[in-house]
Amino acid sequence: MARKKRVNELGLSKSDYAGASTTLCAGCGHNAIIGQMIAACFEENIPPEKLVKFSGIGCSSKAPTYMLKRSFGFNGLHGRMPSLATGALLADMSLIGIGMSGDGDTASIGMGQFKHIMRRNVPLVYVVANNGVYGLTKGQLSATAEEGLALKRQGQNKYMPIDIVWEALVGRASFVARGFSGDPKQLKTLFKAALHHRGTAVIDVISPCVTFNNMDDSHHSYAWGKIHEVALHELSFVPPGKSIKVKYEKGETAEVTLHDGSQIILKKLGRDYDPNNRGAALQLLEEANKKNELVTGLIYINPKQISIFDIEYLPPSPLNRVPDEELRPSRDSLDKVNAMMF
Amino acid sequence: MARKKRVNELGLSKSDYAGASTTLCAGCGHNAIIGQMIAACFEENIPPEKLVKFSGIGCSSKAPTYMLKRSFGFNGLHGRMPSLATGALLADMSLIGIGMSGDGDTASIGMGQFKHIMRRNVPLVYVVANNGVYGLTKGQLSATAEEGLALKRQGQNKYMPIDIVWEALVGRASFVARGFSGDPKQLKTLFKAALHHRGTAVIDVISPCVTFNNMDDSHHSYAWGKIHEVALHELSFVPPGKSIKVKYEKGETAEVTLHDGSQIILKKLGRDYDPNNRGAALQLLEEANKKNELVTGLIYINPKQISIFDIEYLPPSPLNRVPDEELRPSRDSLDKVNAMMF
Amino acid sequence: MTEEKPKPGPVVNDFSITIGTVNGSGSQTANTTLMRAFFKMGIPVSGKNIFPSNIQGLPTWYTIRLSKDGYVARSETTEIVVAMNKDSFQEDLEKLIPGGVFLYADDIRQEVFREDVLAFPMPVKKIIRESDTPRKLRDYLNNMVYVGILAHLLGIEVEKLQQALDFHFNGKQTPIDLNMEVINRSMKWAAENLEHESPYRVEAMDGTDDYIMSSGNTAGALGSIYGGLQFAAWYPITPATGLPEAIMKYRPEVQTDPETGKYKSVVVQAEDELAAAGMTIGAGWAGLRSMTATSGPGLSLMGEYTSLAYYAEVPVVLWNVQRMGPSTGLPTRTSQGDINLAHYLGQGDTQHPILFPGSVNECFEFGWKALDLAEELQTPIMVLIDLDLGMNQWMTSPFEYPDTPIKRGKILWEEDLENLDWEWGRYLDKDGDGIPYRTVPGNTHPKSAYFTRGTGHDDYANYSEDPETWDENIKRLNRKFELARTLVPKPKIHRRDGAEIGVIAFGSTDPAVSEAGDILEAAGVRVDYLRLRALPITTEVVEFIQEHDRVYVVEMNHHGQLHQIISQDIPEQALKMVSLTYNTGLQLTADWVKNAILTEEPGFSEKPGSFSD
Amino acid sequence: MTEEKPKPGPVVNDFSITIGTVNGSGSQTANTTLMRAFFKMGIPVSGKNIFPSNIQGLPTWYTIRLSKDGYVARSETTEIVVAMNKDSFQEDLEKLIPGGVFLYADDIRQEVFREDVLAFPMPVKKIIRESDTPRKLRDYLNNMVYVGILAHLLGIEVEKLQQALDFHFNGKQTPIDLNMEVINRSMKWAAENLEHESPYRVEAMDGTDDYIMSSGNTAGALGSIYGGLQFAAWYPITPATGLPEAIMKYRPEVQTDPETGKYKSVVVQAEDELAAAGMTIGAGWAGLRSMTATSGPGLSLMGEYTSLAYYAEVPVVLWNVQRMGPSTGLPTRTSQGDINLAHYLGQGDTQHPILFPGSVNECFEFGWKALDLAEELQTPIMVLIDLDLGMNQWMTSPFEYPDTPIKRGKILWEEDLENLDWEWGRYLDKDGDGIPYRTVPGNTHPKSAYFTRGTGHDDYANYSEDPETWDENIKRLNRKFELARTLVPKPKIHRRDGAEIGVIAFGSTDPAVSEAGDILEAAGVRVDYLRLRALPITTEVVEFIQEHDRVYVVEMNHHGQLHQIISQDIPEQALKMVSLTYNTGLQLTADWVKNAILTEEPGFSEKPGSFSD
Ligand SMILES: Cc1ncc(C[n+]2csc(CCOP(=O)(O)OP(=O)(O)O)c2C)c(N)n1
Ligand SMILES: Cc1ncc(C[n+]2csc(CCOP(=O)(O)OP(=O)(O)O)c2C)c(N)n1
Ligand code: SF4
Ligand code: SF4
Ligand SMILES: [Mg+2]
Ligand SMILES: [Mg+2]
Repeated sequence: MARKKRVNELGLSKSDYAGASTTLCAGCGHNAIIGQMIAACFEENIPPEKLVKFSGIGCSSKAPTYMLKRSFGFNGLHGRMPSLATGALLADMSLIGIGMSGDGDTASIGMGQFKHIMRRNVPLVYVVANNGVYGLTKGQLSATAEEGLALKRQGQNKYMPIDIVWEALVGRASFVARGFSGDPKQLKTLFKAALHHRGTAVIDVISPCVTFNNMDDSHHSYAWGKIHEVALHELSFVPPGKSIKVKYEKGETAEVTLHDGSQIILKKLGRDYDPNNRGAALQLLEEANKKNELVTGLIYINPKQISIFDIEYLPPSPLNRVPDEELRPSRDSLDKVNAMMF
Repeated sequence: MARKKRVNELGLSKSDYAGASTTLCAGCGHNAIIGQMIAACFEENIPPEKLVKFSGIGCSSKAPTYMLKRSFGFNGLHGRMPSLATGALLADMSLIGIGMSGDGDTASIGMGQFKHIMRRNVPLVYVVANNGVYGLTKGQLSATAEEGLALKRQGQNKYMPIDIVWEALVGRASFVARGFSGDPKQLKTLFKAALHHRGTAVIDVISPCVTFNNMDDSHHSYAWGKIHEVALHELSFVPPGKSIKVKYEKGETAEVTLHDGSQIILKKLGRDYDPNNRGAALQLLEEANKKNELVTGLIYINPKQISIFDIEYLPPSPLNRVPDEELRPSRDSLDKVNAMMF
Repeated sequence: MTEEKPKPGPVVNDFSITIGTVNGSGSQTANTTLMRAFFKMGIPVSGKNIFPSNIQGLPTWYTIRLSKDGYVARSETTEIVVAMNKDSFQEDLEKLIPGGVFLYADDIRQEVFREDVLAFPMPVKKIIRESDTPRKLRDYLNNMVYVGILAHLLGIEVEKLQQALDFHFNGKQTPIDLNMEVINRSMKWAAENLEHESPYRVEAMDGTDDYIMSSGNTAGALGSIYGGLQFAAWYPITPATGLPEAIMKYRPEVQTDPETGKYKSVVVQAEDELAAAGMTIGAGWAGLRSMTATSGPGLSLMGEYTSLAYYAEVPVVLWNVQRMGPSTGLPTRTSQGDINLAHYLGQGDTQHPILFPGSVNECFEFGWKALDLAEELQTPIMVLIDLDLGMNQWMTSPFEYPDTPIKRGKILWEEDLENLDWEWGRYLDKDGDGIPYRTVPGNTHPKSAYFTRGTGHDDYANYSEDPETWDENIKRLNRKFELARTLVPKPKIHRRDGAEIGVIAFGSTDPAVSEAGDILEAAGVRVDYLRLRALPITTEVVEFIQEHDRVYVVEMNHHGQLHQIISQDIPEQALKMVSLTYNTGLQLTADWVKNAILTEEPGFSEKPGSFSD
Repeated sequence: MTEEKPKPGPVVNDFSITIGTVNGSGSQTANTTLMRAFFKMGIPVSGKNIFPSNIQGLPTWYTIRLSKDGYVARSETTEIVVAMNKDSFQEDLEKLIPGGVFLYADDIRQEVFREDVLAFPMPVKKIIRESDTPRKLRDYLNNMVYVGILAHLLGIEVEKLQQALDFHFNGKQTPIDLNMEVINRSMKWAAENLEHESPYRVEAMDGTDDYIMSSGNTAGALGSIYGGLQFAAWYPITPATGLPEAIMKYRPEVQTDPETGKYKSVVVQAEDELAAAGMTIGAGWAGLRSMTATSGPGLSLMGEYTSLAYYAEVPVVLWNVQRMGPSTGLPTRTSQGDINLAHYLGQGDTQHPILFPGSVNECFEFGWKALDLAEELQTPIMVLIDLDLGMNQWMTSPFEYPDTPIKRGKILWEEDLENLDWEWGRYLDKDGDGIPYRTVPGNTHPKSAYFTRGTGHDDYANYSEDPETWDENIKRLNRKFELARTLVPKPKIHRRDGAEIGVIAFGSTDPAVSEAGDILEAAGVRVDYLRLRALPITTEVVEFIQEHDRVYVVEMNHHGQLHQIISQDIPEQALKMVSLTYNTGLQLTADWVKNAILTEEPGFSEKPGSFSD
């Protein structure tokens, strides 16, 4: 790499975005997520102090420790990262939230909070590192495991899988994507777009657990993903104020413009796919699930969907910096209140 | 009514299916649900002793008290009826479970359990009495309330609604229907079919709260439902071993046969609709939601989907009647176990 | 239940009225109007709503006690009964003391089976029919009939009723007029038709000057707002719902930014209590003054998150408006049964300070103080009240503006970090008081960021499983708890000359216990009374117990939870303490307290009423 | 940490080995193989795994204690250290006693900075390279090298290692052979190359005859199965996961119906602990012998449902395999910090019996007894163990077949109801012992059905908000609790002639406390030892405390939770009790107990090691 590439526009090097060194298993899909998230934040020139990390509990939820050491982080409770993030992000709406979760964390114990953060459209890059298994507790079946998956000590999965993307779609998330740890390039672009999205950006990342669920025929393994991945489009991201570098043929691409003026460029691959159409996305998923296709890419986006930041009637400066004098209503107002009582 | 109609094939009268007298508000939609459930059980000749009632907490969840007094019932915790029912029903698989819930109960605090009972396909008639509001706690917005709904003391709903039917569809429930308390006839038929279904039968019943959310323009009011209801088909139900009474034109109807041989007859109304196609159902919902249509009827069914009763490796006779002698493994087997230890 | 025969005769400003109605019938308007009218006449008054967990159609009672001497506890006796509900007619009639007044709707076709009472049938339907009330509102206005008849019988000033209705309907003329019309008609009817005179009368006095009326929930909400509340997440649950609803109601009035017109706070209705806890803790962690309010079942669900907040040292306030448990219990009845739950909430060695407001006014005061304490101690602070204090309207002195500036505790911003001459660590006990310094997200100083977790960590917030590090950290947390002992509100002590025995109580039972003190004194037994206002107990509590021969701990739960907690905290005093518990869902009465104490006191032998051992 | 200088010299069957490795490297196989070989040689042995909350790559330790006298507690000293992990090399070396043996992998290029130890570098990589080990398995077999070298140094019988491997690999020849090959090669290398001799040796003895090895989790699972377990719902959580996993593992072996080939039980992995609790309670209600297993955070989440089960009187068993809290805490370290949580779990006045198995064998016994008790008392029964007892392998006498028939409590089926000469009501206390009769779904008798709720109800299960009815019912529930006092397992008491002081402990600390008793006796201090096996405390416990001048309550948590509970239960004895707590995440040692007691005892002045006040 050329020397000048080593700092970004803020003058920060990539190591300014690093975290503690990972203690995940060698080869764990989650490590790819960590790497691409670091790269996306670095390349997008986001000051680390403007990022806040949240997570639940699980190997996946340890990821925040291994990235962005200069950012605040909160490793909360199993399945209940969304509520934590909701409360915290309202304290300073200029911050960008990254939420790391796992499939157990989101689809089992966390299902309720997952659904409700989407309803509120809390701006958060919500990454589900989905390996179909409980890594940290050593290999139990998770709710996203495919029917029939057989794991050591657990036997066969007899229940139907929960599809995170599908759930996000009917949950009306304003940004729904799927990535694959074996496809880091696409992952990085998805992360970049999500970091610029004002709303809940759910990214379901198929992220193999090499220790407990990486058998070739497991739907969450590298081998399976490599074979079954169907990318919906080739993605590139144009930050706000920049212009598109590559020239495309007319009709070859579609653009989505985010609230801050940045753009996602979708280059057609095989099929025509419009990520603004939720009905089509639902149908696509149903078909893909039947055909065992691992559809990846930006599956749905609505950059205009109003977020909790817009909904709550808040002053523009961070709430957590309101000075003491302004926190307490005036003495006069209390007289008024007392008078309002009977 | 003619005298001979007053007992069913079991020689029971409808009052044998009644419960304590209702203490719900006069006109409450939930009262219609209670009435139709009583009628369905009575007409289907189900022995009350074979029915078990479950519920969460809410006005809706009080319903079990007001029906089927000769059946066991358990009024559990807010949002957590499904787990209770799952545990209890495995004790005697010959029982038919009826689960009563509300929209707050299912879509807010109960979202996780709602999703997971469907994954397991636990045979249960799962009725969500959906009024878009918290009745019992006096009128707070629920998660199914439409965007913009304004309630006294609560202000306007600013968040996106959760659609129970949509959630059930991607949750892969094997039976998904929507009814309306203002359409009791259809409701009764849906209940009958659900009582014969071996799997989780989710029935989202729009059931107006006359006290807190029955304004004409509220999406959960009688007035709104009357105007916006679009029935997918005209339903009738043929119990196992009976034959169809009415003759239909060819092509005019479709039939769905349930595991016990009973049949649901769907008579076409306006559009062609196939309740065996989940993808189409998803799309239908997206369109209906956009158009503010209240689609009712049997939206999806898969009578073949394997249920937890089939999955768990259980003996045919009720587990809760296993005699004491058989409960404890033999003395010999313990020697074997001790020998298995190091 | 009543043992002494009351003497009939003119009784002024010193009796109770029990009104039996059907819930959902609008009787609340009638009942609060009555109470407020008494209040405006200057008569000390209290009102208790005894209602079912239901929206419409079940029996509900409202008891109003007028007391010229200022006693506002529930009274065991009732001198006047208004029976509007056929289902509770008999029961209601039985409640009355001999010689009492029984008003009943004349369409209840049941026999007035007692002859020792003054019975007045009320032609409710007729009066309403003859009034201007539109047909569809008739059911709601029925109850105004007894207001009017009582006004005549007792001598309530009409303009005070008018004021009460003005307030209730927020000045909206149509409903006010409709109601007043029924009242006037009923008064007129009573004047013309009632033969007997009631022995009970009201007369204006000056017992409520400078008082206002409010509920504990409203006061708690306002107190929190005046404590600089910035974030509240909640999930509806009786009897706590009124607290966040009051925040939503009053915040536009007092918390609007004059420039932007925006509030400086967020209130989120969460999807359940687990999420409410998570949001509250997220906000507290990020530097907002943050709280939630719930009741027993909800607090149970908040246990795991509270354990995290305790260990990660996140300031948050949790209000628990107690109802009767276990389980769903009696959701609309009062109790003080969640003390253990709140004190120990969470797994592991958790322990939380609890504030016990004992009056509506104190709900306000502890509202802001709890937020201060939470940030000073960087830990969850519990505030426990109960349905009675939370939901009923009480007379109270007006809310007082906080007398200390807002305390934000040890928080470092950019410039603080810049000027530091020591190396900051999130959990470093620099000052030796157990309390570290914190930073919050948004702080752009490169040294400010740290990682928060519920797992073991060292002084610099790094992950650690080291045994000594763990142990040291837990010890520090417990030093904070000991520090809390010196910071929480001290008890209020009411002494009587020569008293050798003491009573400890807290919360909504204060009026009953105070009154019992007076009754006991009259009966020759002097008791000193300590009203506990917080846990952990302070030195004053220990001294109080030391000073007395016996100390009764009075509480509304079964196990005597406070008694247990104090006993284990000061085992050397444990044998002096006697646990007296009452736990029926009804509010405590002075009679019960008096009887319970006398039964235990050597030389007295009265039997207590309904004594929950 | 060690105060006395150990004497070097030949020490047989009485020393500890600490092995420092990297987790996820397969060291568990090596370590348990070593321990099992000692066991098969007849040497009393214990093994403790000290591991991180992580899957791969972080430091892990395993300590094996050999004790000819049968002491199986963790020892504070370690005589042999095996260092395989460069990250903990220094720390590991520091642990060793002077004169101890230090084996280390020779590719760790760090200085052996101590001169008072015998250091042996091990050519791990070289031996493996020269062995037949396939390339991809090399990393896993590295650890067999120290097994072989230790075998040579200590004199371990090779066939015992072989037996251990046979067992571990379930007879699968390939892995057994691969491992044995490395062991043999390493032994050979040691024999040829090691110059010094170890002062530590093992010799076959007969100290483990009739013993088996198992973990508490496995024993609890099996005990439950032999208690007729029919339903278990659970959610994965360390350190409890092993319990339900053992049910799944052993149930096909012993619970299969010979005719149908089907199990007579259901195990459901729930979506979280709230659901696990709900399912368990649903099943218990419907007449299945039902349980769940979790750890602190999960138990916190079960609070509301447990409160319902308590009030609705549903029999269920809740195992809590404790880990260190508060919050996520140290999820892979041991503690006894959830006693309060388990005892009071839920809102309102809840209180639950707790069983405290003190050995692996007792985990089995209390497994079935808990199910009996739950159905007899119709209430949730807690069983508390901890990570140490639950996850580590312990020597134990074989599991004993239950000596009493299954007790299903008061349950009525069709014919029972038919023959009843009184009117059954679900909550009617017919027998006066507080326990009513129940029916379960599926019962087709027309009188059998009733409605269960968490809200107030009368004897016939009808909804009720009546104050007296509520109070009576709560009193009945508390009578059941008093009855539990007579039904729970009584303590085990070990007396020494003339002892004036007593010690109370429970659970996994038993070996340390027992051993401390011997050490104290040798030091001239005689203690009687009561091992508590349940709450509420029984009369034996009260008598024990009465009989002694001072009673030390030893526990692994910070607040001395058991001490508090006993104190408040018998305040008249409270001042005699002294709370001794150790709470670092490591297992208790006899030395610690001895020191802690001597520090408190008049006339002794030793300082305790790591004393968690
Ligand atoms: C309340 C609670 N229950 C259980 C656990 C134990 N636990 C820790 S991580 C985990 C599952 C993690 O699975 P997943 O979210 O898929 O993450 P992965 O490790 O697979 O990345 C569980 C059950 C916990 N921490 N908290
Ligand atoms: C854990 C818990 N939180 C809150 C409550 C209070 N609560 C009772 S019913 C209810 C909502 C009921 O709404 P819904 O399910 O829609 O039923 P409806 O009354 O509208 O029929 C709530 C929040 C409770 N019972 N338990
Ligand atoms: S166990 Fe699985 S999920 Fe966890 S770090 Fe290892 S590979 Fe990743
Ligand atoms: S409040 Fe609403 S939901 Fe409840 S009973 Fe009344 S009408 Fe029905
Ligand atoms: Mg996973
Ligand atoms: Mg509702």
